[in-house]
Amino acid sequence: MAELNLVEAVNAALAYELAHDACVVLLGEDIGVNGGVFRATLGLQARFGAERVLDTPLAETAIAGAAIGMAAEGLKPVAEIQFTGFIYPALDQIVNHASRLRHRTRGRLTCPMVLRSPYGAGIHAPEHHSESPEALFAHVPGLRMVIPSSPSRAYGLLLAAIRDPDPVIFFEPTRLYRLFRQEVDDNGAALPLDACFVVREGGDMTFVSWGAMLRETLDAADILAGEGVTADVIDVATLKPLDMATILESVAKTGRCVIVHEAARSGGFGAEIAAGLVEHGLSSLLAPVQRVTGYDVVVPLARLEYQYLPSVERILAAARAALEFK
Amino acid sequence: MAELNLVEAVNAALAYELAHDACVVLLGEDIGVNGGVFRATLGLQARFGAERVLDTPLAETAIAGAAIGMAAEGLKPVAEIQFTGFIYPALDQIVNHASRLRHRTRGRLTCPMVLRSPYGAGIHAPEHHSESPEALFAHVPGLRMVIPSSPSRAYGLLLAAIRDPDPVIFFEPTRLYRLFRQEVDDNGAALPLDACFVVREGGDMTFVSWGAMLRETLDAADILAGEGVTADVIDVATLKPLDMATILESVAKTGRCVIVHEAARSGGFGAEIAAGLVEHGLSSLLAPVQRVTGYDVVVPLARLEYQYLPSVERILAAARAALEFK
Amino acid sequence: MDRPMNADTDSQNVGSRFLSPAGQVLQRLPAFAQDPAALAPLYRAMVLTRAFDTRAMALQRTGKLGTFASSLGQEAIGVGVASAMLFNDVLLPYYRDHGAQLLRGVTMVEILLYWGGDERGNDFSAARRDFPLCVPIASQVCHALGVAYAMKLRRERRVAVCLLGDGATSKGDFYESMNMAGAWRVPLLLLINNNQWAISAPRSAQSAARTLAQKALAAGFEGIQVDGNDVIAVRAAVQNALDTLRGGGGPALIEAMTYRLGDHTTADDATRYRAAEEVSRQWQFEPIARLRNYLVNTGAWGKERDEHLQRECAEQIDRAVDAYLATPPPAPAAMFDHLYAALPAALAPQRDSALRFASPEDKRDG
Amino acid sequence: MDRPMNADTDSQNVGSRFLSPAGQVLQRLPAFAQDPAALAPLYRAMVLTRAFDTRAMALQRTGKLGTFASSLGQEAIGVGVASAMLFNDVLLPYYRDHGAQLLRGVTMVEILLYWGGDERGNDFSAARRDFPLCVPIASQVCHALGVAYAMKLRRERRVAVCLLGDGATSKGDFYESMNMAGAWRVPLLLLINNNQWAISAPRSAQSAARTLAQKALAAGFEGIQVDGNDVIAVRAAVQNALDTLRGGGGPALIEAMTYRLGDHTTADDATRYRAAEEVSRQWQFEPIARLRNYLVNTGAWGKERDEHLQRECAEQIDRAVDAYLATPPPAPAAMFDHLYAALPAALAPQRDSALRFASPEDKRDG
Ligand SMILES: Cc1ncc(C[n+]2csc(CCOP(=O)(O)OP(=O)(O)O)c2C)c(N)n1
Ligand SMILES: Cc1ncc(C[n+]2csc(CCOP(=O)(O)OP(=O)(O)O)c2C)c(N)n1
Ligand SMILES: [Mg+2]
Ligand SMILES: [Mg+2]
Repeated sequence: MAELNLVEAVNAALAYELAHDACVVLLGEDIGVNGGVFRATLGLQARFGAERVLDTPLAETAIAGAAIGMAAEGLKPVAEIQFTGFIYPALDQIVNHASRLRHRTRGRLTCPMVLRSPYGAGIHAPEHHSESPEALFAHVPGLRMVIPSSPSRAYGLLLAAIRDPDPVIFFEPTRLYRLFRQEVDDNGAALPLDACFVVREGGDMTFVSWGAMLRETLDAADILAGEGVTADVIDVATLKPLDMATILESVAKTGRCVIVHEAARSGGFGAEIAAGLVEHGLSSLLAPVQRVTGYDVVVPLARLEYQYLPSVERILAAARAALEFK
Repeated sequence: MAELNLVEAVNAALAYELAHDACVVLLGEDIGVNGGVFRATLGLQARFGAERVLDTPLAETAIAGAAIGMAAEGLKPVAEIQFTGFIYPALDQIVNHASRLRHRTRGRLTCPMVLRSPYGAGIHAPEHHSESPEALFAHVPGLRMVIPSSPSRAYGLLLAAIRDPDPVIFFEPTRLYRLFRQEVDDNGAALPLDACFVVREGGDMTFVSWGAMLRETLDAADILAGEGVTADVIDVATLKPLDMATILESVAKTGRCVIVHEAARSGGFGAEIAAGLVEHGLSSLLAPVQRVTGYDVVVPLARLEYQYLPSVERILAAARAALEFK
Repeated sequence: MDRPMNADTDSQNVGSRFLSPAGQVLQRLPAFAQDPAALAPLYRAMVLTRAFDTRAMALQRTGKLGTFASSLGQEAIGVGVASAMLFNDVLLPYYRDHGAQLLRGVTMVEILLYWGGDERGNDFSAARRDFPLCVPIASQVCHALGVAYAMKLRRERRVAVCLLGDGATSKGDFYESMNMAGAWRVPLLLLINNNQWAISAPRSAQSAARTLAQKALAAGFEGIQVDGNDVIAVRAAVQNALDTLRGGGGPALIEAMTYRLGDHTTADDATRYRAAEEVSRQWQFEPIARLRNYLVNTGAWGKERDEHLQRECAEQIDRAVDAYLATPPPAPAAMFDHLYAALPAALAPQRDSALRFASPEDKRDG
Repeated sequence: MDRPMNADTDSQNVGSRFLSPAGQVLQRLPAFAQDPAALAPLYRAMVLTRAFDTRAMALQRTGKLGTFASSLGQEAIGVGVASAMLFNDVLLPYYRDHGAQLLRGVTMVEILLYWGGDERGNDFSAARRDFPLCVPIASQVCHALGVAYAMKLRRERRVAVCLLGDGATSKGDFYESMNMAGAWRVPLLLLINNNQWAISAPRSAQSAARTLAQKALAAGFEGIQVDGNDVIAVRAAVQNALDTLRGGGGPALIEAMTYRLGDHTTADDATRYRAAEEVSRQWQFEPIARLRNYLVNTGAWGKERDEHLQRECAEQIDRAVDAYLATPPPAPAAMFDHLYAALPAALAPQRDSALRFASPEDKRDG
């Protein structure tokens, strides 16, 4: 067992699968010699060759589309989009093709590809480097949308994503890449892609979150615990298809739910969870479901980005409102 | 006053604004000589010249991006994407630029453009011609997302969209283009872009819908009315920014709400409305909020598309469940 | 710099050509075409394609088929391309390429099912690795790049053949993939069906490039033009390109000059934007009469054989149409059952709902 | 076909050039450069750009600026371009173009604010119609097309000038816009800063095209190469192109051959992917020493003037840095107040929340 940070865990999962499955290839901008701008692919080209760890010209549409062609021909491509702000040119290929290839050919051609991308704000990066568009992908039938929130979940979920027979969008929170380390057993064990993770159990309320925001959410839960209030904390991890059952079960117990995500609120994926609660869990709700999210604004440049990001204070305020609601 | 169908109303609004504002230009594939594949721009090139009604090469990224440049330089471009299934290559320009130009330049440069696109299923069109991706745009800060559901609202909302100083995505339900006619006064009067329309009033429940699905929703309301159950029917019209106040007001009165949309359910815009209800209207809810939507699948080709689309039966079943809930 | 004119397929500027519009031999024929009798299968395939087109249009007009894109006048392209490919190669067609598909072994029933609104039409019983028809313009070029890369990585001698229209050459997907293919030197043939129109946009409005072939220069390789109404020229150029690709040569691009004699699709009315004279003039150059004239001149073909062929095609098409019309609609559950390898738990209730509300009638209020 | 090599900016293949790397005159100088003294402003602008770059890097290293993209070695491009433009033209830069911006009247404080994470840096006090720096590669080319179209529609004699990198030429946005610009014959100049690298991707891996200039052929016009380390050559080519554009000529493309002497940005470490020798060799060709040598040879410049200029630049930069560092952060409400022309009612509660939870400290746990 090694102590890995999140980006090292990504690297370990990629290396494991490259070593164990000859069909796996990586492609993307600067992922080869340079090892990726975040070093997620460090050393992989040297180890597995430039034909399997492939530097591409600068063209996101072709990266995504070529991955679809590779996948249909039996490879298992893992494509990297350098930052999620540059993923939009890939969207057409993902929505109109990757998500549909199995369906439209009745399974004759399939698309076992992964599209990885560092995402989220909080590292004082330049413009267009702080986006959280997971809701766009979580709305597209035929995709899986996966977001790890820790090194060990990054390792296990990425392995699962590569092995999955269908296309998986895999967002890696840049803010967590080097924030902390965790024991990760590099044993090739995958995690399930159809389950939320209950990362803490409590009885008084339910927190639901994913990605980097799980940190602030857990901090808030800690503070509440110090006040004698215990919370379930759920890491959604796989947004699509969503394991709503686990969330409903928790809220059936607690009656109070706060959803925390970094993306803009309106039409964010938190809305889907809140909608699921009011559709299937209304009678157990003791308080309005609160969403603590990024505001419905463009993610500001560095000097205001932490005014945009949900803070522990905002989460606590929402939690208290939920707890105090009669 | 003339009896216009929806596509004629679109044409009338475009003609009105071309005639009254020299800054307005139209651009898109086949919109000139051919008058658009749905004839939405019929006769406009002949009347206003090929420099203002501009046939473009086949390139959606450049169409959207060029519109941004035109808008920043003081024109008011109205760009057409031939079908919404082909809008994804334009998304990068819309998300990364159109929606942000004002914000990132502190108002120095602005983007008063409209992106029109025929959308939705139900006309037995070929593959990729039946999409409803409004939720993607409704999640993007800085945009307006507008969908008319009748000729008169198409006319007034499109005028408002062209006059709006910010970028507006305007989806026109193809299924309604020629389905019915309505008196439309071609007087240049715009409708508000920040309000839902209560198209029918009742006391027992609330229907919320938009676009073509408003038809089935009204049919369902009719049937219920025949049974003595009266409903508010709300045409959302402008999904972003959302006039949640009108919806909350209605549900405060009725306590029961059914949301109907054509797009896939998961992460669809109905989720945002349901979330708004459970956040701000929980105490008035007498029943779970129901969503009647397209399934979370690829819109099927013609032979199954009406199995996919919400039917009056499905809406009625949801309404009855809401009404009977104790 | 001159604005390009919509090329007249009569002009000298149609690239490599073996048969004149009247069917005269213009230069030494390639090996495969030395024996006129050996050309009969190509002729047959073009005739079948046109007969199929005609029937499909009739089905559409009578409400028995959805929107359909005929390949009228462009039959030499699909036939020229597919006849030069090997079984194990991969075809990535666009929506006007059922001619090529037929030669690849896709059945008429499958093609009709697809245009009739049934995804089962894409589950080809043969040609299992070929891609289905592609509607989003030029998006298939990216897939072709990936397919070709996979072939190269595995050191196979297979090739990917991607078809696209003249309008498609304006799109970023085409260019990005062509550029990457050039940088990676993958076994990819791009074949442009330059039928002079993209719906109502004439070739001249699509790009100021003198030729579409020269667009390959932007990706570092050469493109060539061929007379796309001369099936011998198309096949020869494709065969030549595929030989080079199998030998490890980089990508290739062929611009086949032809003309869309029909409407864009059954949903289009081309009289709105182009002159009837232009179309009737172009009828002189169409590929089927051209090859027939040659074959008849050489004595390898005659009226009787032609009538027999027409009957044969009609019968084959009859059988396919019957089978198509007899195919019941897909079960509603099919919407769910092919989306993922296994149905996610989250979708099960929706699938149940679809079955509960499944309506037997096909509502068409649109 | 040969794979292109990463061009050595020493070689003969850098296109049009007036000064040798050593500052020798190679051909008759253009009119604007006849009087050496008239070149001093160009020299000054390049020196200022480099001094500004150096200071910005230092600010970044000490945590007072965000990620920054230096233009080290490429100063002749921004200066050559901007000095040939008229005030009313529109510049559409990418992120490495503060050199051009400075000449356009964008202030150093504004540039620092932008890279320091403050949108107010894009609210240029001068150059009000110029676009801000553009980060999504090649996306600005589409805007430039639209800007140029607006100029053409209004029968103005203005032009749009769009800068982009060698990597950007692989992207669909570049190609789609270039193609449309060719079809529409708009007054657009595309200027490629070919600094041989796109982060770690060398020019040779980016495209098999022998030159990037030839990519314009795909859009129906001609591209030219110039020595991008020779400010006279850049300015002459740009001036020439702009004259043509103002006269109604179609779009133009210039590939300026140069070299990125520094890291891609402050977040990059170029030693990971390129040899130190390559970089030190390229230092011989950089634009500032070249012009200085020429000016010194002609007697128009000397050591004292140079020292004076350095001091002058340092003082100007000092003042800008002070003003930048003294600028308080934007108010949290700014997130909301510039999004739409008027704040939508739906956003008012969120704005209130932002004000309520506004935290004075700048948390950086990342
Ligand atoms: C990305 C995209 N945009 C628009 C369309 C609508 N459309 C369908 S066919 C067509 C013209 C294509 O012309 P061309 O590539 O020349 O092929 P042809 O139909 O002439 O064979 C257009 C604009 C589409 N299918 N895909
Ligand atoms: C669409 C997009 N993809 C990826 C990136 C990340 N990125 C930033 S700069 C760069 C390389 C650009 O190279 P080039 O165009 O040659 O310009 P240079 O930096 O060399 O001046 C990349 C890949 C981006 N900004 N935009
Ligand atoms: Mg065509
Ligand atoms: Mg570069």
